Amino acid sequence: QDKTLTINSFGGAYEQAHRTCVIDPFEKETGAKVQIVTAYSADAFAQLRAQKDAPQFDVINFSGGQEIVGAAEGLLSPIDASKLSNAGDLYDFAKANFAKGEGPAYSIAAIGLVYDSVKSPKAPTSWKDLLDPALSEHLVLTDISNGYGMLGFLMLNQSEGGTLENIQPGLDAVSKLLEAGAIVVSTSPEIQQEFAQNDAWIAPYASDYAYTLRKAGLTAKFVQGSEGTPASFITSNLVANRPNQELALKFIDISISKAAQECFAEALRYSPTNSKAELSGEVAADVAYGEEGVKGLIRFDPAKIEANRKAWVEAWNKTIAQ
Amino acid sequence: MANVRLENVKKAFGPVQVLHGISLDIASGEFVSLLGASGCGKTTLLRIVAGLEAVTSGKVEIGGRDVTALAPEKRDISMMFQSYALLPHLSVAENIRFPLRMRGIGSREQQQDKVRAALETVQLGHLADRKPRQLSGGQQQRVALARAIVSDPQVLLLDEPLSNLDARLREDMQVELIEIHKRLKLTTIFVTHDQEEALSLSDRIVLFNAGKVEQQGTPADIYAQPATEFASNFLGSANLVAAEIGTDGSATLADGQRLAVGQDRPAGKVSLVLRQEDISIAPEGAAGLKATVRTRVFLGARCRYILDLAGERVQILTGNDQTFTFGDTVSLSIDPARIRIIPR
Amino acid sequence: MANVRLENVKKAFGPVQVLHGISLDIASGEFVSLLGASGCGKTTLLRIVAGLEAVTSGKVEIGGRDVTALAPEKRDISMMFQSYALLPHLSVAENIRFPLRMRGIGSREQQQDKVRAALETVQLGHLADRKPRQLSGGQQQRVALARAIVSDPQVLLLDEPLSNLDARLREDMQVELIEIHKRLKLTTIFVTHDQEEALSLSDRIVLFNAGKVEQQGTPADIYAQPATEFASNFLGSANLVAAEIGTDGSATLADGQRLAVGQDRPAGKVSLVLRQEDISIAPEGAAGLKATVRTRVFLGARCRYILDLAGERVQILTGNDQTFTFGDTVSLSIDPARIRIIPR
Amino acid sequence: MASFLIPSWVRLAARIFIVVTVIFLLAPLVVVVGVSFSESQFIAFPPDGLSLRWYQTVLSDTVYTSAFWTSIRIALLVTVSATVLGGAAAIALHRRMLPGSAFLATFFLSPLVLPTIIYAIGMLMFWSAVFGPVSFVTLWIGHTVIAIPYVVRTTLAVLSESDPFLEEAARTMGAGRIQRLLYVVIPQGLPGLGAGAFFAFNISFDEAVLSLFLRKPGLTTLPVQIYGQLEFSPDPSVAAVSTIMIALTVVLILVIDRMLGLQRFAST
Amino acid sequence: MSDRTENLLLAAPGLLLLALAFFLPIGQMLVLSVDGPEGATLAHFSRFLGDGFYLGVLWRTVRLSLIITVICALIGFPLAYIMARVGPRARLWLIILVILPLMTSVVVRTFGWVVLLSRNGLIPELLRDMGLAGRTFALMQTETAIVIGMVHVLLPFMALSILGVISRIDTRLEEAGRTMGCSFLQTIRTIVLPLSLPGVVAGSLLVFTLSASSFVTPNLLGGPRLQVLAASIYKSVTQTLDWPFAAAQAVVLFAGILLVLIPYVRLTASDNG
Ligand SMILES: Nc1ncnc2c1ncn2[C@@H]1O[C@H](COP(=O)(O)OP(=O)(O)OP(=O)(O)O)[C@@H](O)[C@H]1O
Ligand SMILES: Nc1ncnc2c1ncn2[C@@H]1O[C@H](COP(=O)(O)OP(=O)(O)OP(=O)(O)O)[C@@H](O)[C@H]1O
Ligand SMILES: [Mg+2]
Ligand SMILES: [Mg+2]
Repeated sequence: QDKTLTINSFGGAYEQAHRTCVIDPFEKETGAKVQIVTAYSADAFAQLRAQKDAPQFDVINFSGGQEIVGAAEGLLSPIDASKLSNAGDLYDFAKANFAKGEGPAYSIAAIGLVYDSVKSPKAPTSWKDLLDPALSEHLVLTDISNGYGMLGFLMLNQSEGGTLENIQPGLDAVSKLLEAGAIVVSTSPEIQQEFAQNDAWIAPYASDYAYTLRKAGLTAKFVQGSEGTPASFITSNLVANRPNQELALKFIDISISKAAQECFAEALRYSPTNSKAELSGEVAADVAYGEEGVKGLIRFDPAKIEANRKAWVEAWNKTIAQ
Repeated sequence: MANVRLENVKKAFGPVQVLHGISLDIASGEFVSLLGASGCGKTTLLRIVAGLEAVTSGKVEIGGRDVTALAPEKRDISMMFQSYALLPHLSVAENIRFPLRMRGIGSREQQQDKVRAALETVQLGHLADRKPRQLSGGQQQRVALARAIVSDPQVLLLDEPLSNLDARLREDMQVELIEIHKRLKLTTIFVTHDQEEALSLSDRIVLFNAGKVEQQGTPADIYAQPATEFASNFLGSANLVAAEIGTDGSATLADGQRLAVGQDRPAGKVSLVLRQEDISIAPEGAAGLKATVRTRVFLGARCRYILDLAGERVQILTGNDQTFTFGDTVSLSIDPARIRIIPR
Repeated sequence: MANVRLENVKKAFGPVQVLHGISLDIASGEFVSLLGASGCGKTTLLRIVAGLEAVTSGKVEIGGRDVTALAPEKRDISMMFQSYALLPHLSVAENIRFPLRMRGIGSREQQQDKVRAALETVQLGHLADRKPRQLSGGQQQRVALARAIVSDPQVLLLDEPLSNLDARLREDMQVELIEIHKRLKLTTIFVTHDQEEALSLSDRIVLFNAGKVEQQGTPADIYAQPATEFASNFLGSANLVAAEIGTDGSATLADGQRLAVGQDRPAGKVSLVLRQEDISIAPEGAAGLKATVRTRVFLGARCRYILDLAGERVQILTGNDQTFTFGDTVSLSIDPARIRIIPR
Repeated sequence: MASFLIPSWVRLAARIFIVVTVIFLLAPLVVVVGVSFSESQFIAFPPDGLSLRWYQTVLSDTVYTSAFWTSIRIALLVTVSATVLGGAAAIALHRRMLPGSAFLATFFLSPLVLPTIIYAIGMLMFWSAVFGPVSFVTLWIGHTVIAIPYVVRTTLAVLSESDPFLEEAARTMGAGRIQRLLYVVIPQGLPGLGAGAFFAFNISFDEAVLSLFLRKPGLTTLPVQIYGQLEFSPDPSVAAVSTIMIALTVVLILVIDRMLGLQRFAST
Repeated sequence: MSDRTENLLLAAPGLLLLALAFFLPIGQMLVLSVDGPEGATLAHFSRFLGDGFYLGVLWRTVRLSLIITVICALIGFPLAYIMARVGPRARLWLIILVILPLMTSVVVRTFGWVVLLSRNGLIPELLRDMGLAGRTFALMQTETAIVIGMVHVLLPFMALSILGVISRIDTRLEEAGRTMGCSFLQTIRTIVLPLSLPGVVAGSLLVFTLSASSFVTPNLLGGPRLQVLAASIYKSVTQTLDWPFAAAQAVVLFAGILLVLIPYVRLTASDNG
C-alpha cells in the first residue's frame, strides 16, 4: 500500500510547528511520508470541494468551521473514536461530531485583545474598551470573512448586548467605530503591518498572533476580555474517498496526542484540547489551560454560524461599505 | 518557358467593375507590354496572372495548365510590385536572395553568386548590406527589379519597373531586360506608362482602356494603325481637327483652308486625326496650312509647339532646327497618307 | 512667395556622405528642376528644404529667414513625397483636405471647394471617398499631388510627382502644374528623372551629380552647353568617340575616316562628344562618315539606331522617315559646331 | 528624425514625463529592495538596520529554490505553447479569411474576462471529474489558456499595421505557406509576438490563483510560495526573493542583449 | 490546401484548447449560477440585481476599471511613443524599466504600495509635511490607492501593446504631416494616434478586462470596505462557500464587461481598415 499522506498546513511558523510536533513523530512511527500543501482552510476547502471526484488530501485541517459544511456535503468521513488511541483524553467538546464526519479539534486559538503594550495609553481589559474614543483611531478590526474576525465580531456583538439571533448591536458598534476612524483589514499580515508601521494600538484577534507579533520584535501583548474569550477550533479531518484512511487516522491520532499538543502550545501558544497536556508556567500564561481554563472559553455554536454566515457576511459588508 | 492565356477574365472589387472580360494569348518567350491610362486595370491583371487576386469569372492558363485556382507560389512566376514590397527586415542582398531561398534554387554559394550578379545588373553592388529603408527611391526600385529577375522564372511580371529611374539608367536597364529576356526566353509581361519604352522593348503591345483590351499588335502596327480614336489619341497624342470633306475628296477647315487627305471618304462633317509628330512646320510662305504659334515648349532634342489652327488648338512635335516664337505665323504640312479621318 | 537659399549644405547619414556642400539660390516664384542620377541626393535635398532632415553643416534660408533649425510646419512649404505618404486612415478627400485643416485655411465649405477643385485638377473627382489602399498606383500619386498643391504654400517641393502616370495624363498634369505655378507664383522645386519634363517645365535646371551641383542654368543653356562630360552625357545621352586631332584641325577616327570639328583644338588624342540627336543619318553614298547598322529600335515617333562607327558603338536618335536594317551601311553627318571635344 | 522636428518644450516635457513615470514604476520596487535588506522581522520602510539575513534565509531554503524552478519550468513551457497557439491564431484572424473573424477575436479574449478564481475552480472540478488528480500538465494547460489572449491581442494589433503586399510578394517569389509564416509574417509580427511572449511568461510566472487551486505536493510555484509566506508569516524574505528576481531579470536582459543584440530586435 | 484551410489549421489548435480547456470547465462552473435547491432558478441573479449593495460593487468595478484604463492609456501612449522614437540604447533601458515591475510578484509589489500609501507611509507623510493633508490622512483603503496600484500593475501591458504598433508606423507619414502644417502635437493627434489605434484598443482591452477581473491588488489596497466584484466573487467562493452566487456574480461581471467592450470594439474596428 502507498505509504504517503497528503495533508494541508497553514504555512510559516505554523507549518514548522506542525512538522516538529506531528509530522516528524508520525513519519518516525509509521515509516510513511507526509506531503504538505500549504493552504488556509478556506482555500483548502474550496480545493477539496472542487476535487470531490478525485481528492488529493488524506487529512485536511480547518480553522474556520469548514468541517461542518464539508461533513454535511459528504466530503469528510465519519471517524470511529475507537480507532483513535488518544480520543479518550480529549475534552468532550473536541470530539463532539465524529459521527457526522467532523474531525477532532486538536488546538484552540483564543480570541482576545491584542494591543501594543508601549504605545497604547492603557491596557485594555474588556471588549467594551474597544469602544473607547481614545483608541478608535488606532483600532484595527478584522473582516468577518476571516475566521478570527468572525469570532471577534460575535464577541463584540455579545458585549454590546447582541446574540447569535441578533447581530445588529454588533454592527451598530462597528459602524460607530469606523466613523471614529477605526480601520478594517482582512488578513493577518495586514494587522502586523498596521502595528509595525501605522500606529495601530489595539485589535481583537487571536492569542497565537500576539505571540507571532512579539516574536517579530513588536511590543504586542494579548489579554482575554473580561466578558469572555471566544475559541477558534482547529480540527483535523478525515477525507472521504481516499485509499489509505487507516494511515490518515493514525495521523489524526498523533495530532491529538498529549505530546503533540504540548509541543504546539510551546511553539505557537495554542491551547491544547488534550486534557493530559502539561504546560510550563510561561506557556500556560499565554493560553487557556486546563479543565477550568478551557471551560472559560466561549464557543459560539458553529452550526449556527455556518447557517447564518452568508447573511451575516452580507450584512457586515453593507455595514462597512464606504 | 510557358505561354499565358487569359480567357474572358472579369474582376470586380465589390461594386467596382475593374476588368470587363479580358482575353489574351501570350506565347512562350514573348515580351508583351501592357499600356493604358492610370487606373485602367493593368496592375489588377498582373495580380490575376500572379494568382494574388481571384478572378470574378474567367480562366487563367500558364503553360497550358489551368491555374485559375492555383496558389501564386506554385506558378513559377516572379512579380515586381509597383510599390516594390521589399521586406523591411532583410538587407538588400537578403531580399534578392529570398526567391532563391524560397524556391531552393542552388546551393548557398550559387545563390550568393546569383545575387551578386543581379546586383551588378542593377548597378547596386555597393549597397548589398543596406536595409531597404536606407535607400533612395530609385535604388529601392532597382532592388525590387533585381529580386524579380534573379530567379529566372517561367513568367516574369513587371509592374512599372523603371518609373523612378533617370533616363540613363533607364536605358541601361532596358538593355539589361532585353538581354535577360533574349538569353532566358522568359515570357515577360511588362506594365509601363512610357510609350517609347513599350514600343522599343516589346514583341507585342496590349493597349488597355478602362478594363478592356482596346487593341493589340506589334509596336509598329499598333503605332501606325491605331484602330480606334482612343488608340490613336493615347499612343500618338493626336490632334483632332474639325473639317468637312468636300465632293472633291479634300477637306475644308473651319476657316476655309483646305488640305488634301489620303483616304477616300464620302462628303460630310468629319474629324481629322493629325498626329503631332507627323506635322512638319516651316516659316510662313511655304506651302501648307497657316497657323499661329501660341507656345513653344523646349524639350531638349525636340520641341513642342502649341498652335492655333483654324481656331483650334493643335500640338506638334518637331526637331530643334528652326525656332518660332509667340505670334509667328507658320505653315504646316502633313503627308495626306498619314491623316486619319473619323466621322463626327 | 519666398526665395530659397542653401549655403554649403552638407549631409551625412552616419558614415555615408550624401550631400557634399550644396549652395543654391532659388528666386521667389522660380520653377527649378533637380535632375540627377538615382541615389545622387535629390530627395535628401528636398527633405532638408522641407525641414525633415537636419543638415550636417550649412544653412537654409526661406524668404530671407534662416530656417535651418525651424520645424517643417512653420516653413509654409508643401512637399509631395516620392513614396506618396498618403494617410491610410483617411479617405482621398480627407487626405487632400488635411493640409487645409492643419493650417486652418478657410471655412469648412471653402476647404471642401478647394479639395473638389484639386481633385478635378488631377482628374480624380469620382474617387473622393475611397481609401488610399483602394487606388491604383497612378491614382495614389495624383492624390499625393493634389494634396501638395491644394494649400498654395510659398514653396512647393515635388519629388518625382508624375513618375507613375501615362504620357497623356502626364502632359495634362504638366500643364496644370505650369498653370498653377504661373497663377500663384509659387516657388517650386521639382525633382524628376525625366529630362524632357525638366527641360520643358523649368525656369532653371540644377544638375546633380553624387551630392554636388554639377551645373545649373536655363533649360536651353544647360542643354546646349553642358559644362562637363557628366552633364553632356547625362542630358544628351552623348556618344564618346575616340579620335585624334590633326594639325589641320580636323579629327581622324580610329579607322582613318576624317571629319571636321568646329572647335579649335591643339593636335592630340581626344574624345569627340556626339549627341545622339545631333547626328543625322542618310543612305550610303551621301557625304559623311560611314557606319554599319547594328540595331534599330522603334520608338514610335522616333527611332534609335545603334551603329558601329570605326569599331565603336554609337547611338543616334532620328525621325522615322527612312528605315535601315541590320547590316546596312549608312552615312552619318553632324554639324561641326555641335561637336564637343574633350581631351583623352 | 531631425532634432528640430520635436520642439524643445516637448523634449523637456518628455524627459519629465519619463522621469515621473520611471519613479512611479520603480517606487514600490524600491520599497521591496529596501525592505529586503532590513534587519527586522517585519516589513517596514525605510528599513531599520541593514543585513543580508533574509537573503541567507531565502537562498538556503529549498522551498524557494524548488518553487522557483517549478515556476520557471512552467513559465517557459507556457511561453512556448501560448506564443505558438496564440500567434498562429492571431495570424489566421489577421488574414480575415475565416468566417466571423471579429467574433473569434473576442472569443480569444474571454479567458481574461472572468476572475481567475472562477476558472480555477471550474478547471479543478472538470479535471478531477475527467482525468482525476491534477498534475504539472493541468497547470501548464491552465496557464496557457489564460496567457493566450495576450499573445493574440498584441500580435493582432501589430500585424494590422504591416504592409499587406509583403506576404503577396513572398508568394510570387515561391514562398510556400510555412516559409511565408517563417520569413515574412512572423518577422512582421515580431514586436507583437515578442510582447505577447513576454506577457505569457510573466502571466504564468506571476500567476497565483490558478496555481493555488491546481497545486499538489511538489507542485508549488513561486507566487504561491510568496503568497503563502505573506499570508502566514510575512517577513522580508519575500522582499529578498523579489529583489533577486529583479536582479536576475536585469542581468538576463543585458546578457541576452550582449549576445543577440536585443536593441536591434527592439528597434524593428 | 486552400488558404482558408491553412487559416483554419492555424486557428484550430488555439480554438480547440480554449473550447476544451476553458469553455468546458467554465461552462460547468457557470451553470451553477442557475442552480437552486429545486432545479433551475434565477434567484442568485435577482439577489444580486435586486440589491443596491451589489449593484454598487458592480458599478465601482466598472467605474474603477474605466478610470484605470483611461489613465493607463494616457500614460501608456506617450510612453510607448517615446520608447519607439528614442535611440535603441535608451529604448532598451526603457523597456527594462517597464517590464521590471512585471518580474516582481504582484502581491509583493502591492505590499510595496501598502507601505508607501498607509498612514505612516512615505507619501501621506510627505503630503502631511507639506500641509496638504490631515493628521490621520492615509491613502490606503481609498479608491485612489486601488487606481494607483492597478495602474502600476497594468501600465506595462498598455505600453507594450502600443509600442508594437507604433514601431510599425511609417515615420514618413509623420513627416508628411509636418510638411502639411501639423505641429508636433497635431501630428501625434491626427496621424500617430489614429494609426496606433489597434495597439490602444488591444491595450485597453487587456487593461480593462484585467482590472475588472483582478482581485489581489484592489483587495489589498482598497481593503474590505471598498469591495470590487472579483473580491466579492472570491469571498463567495472561499469564505461563504456560496458557489452558485459566485457563478452568478461572474456571469454578471462577464456580461458587464461585454456590455462595455462590444460597443468599444465596434467603434474602433471600423476605423481599422
Ligand atoms: N538612412 C540612410 N542611411 C544611409 N544612406 C542613405 C540613407 N538614406 C538615403 N541614403 C543614401 O543617400 C543617397 C541619396 O538618397 P536620396 O534619396 O536623396 O536619392 P535621390 O537622389 O532621391 O535618388 P532617387 O532618384 O533614386 O530617388 C542614396 O545613395 C541613398 O542610398
Ligand atoms: N480595393 C479596391 N477597391 C475598389 N477599387 C479598386 C481597388 N483596387 C483597385 N481598384 C480600382 O481598380 C482600378 C484598376 O486598378 P489598377 O491598380 O489595376 O490600375 P493600374 O492600371 O495599375 O493603374 P496605374 O497605372 O495607376 O497603376 C482603379 O480604378 C482602382 O481605383
Ligand atoms: Mg498599377
Ligand atoms: Mg528620391
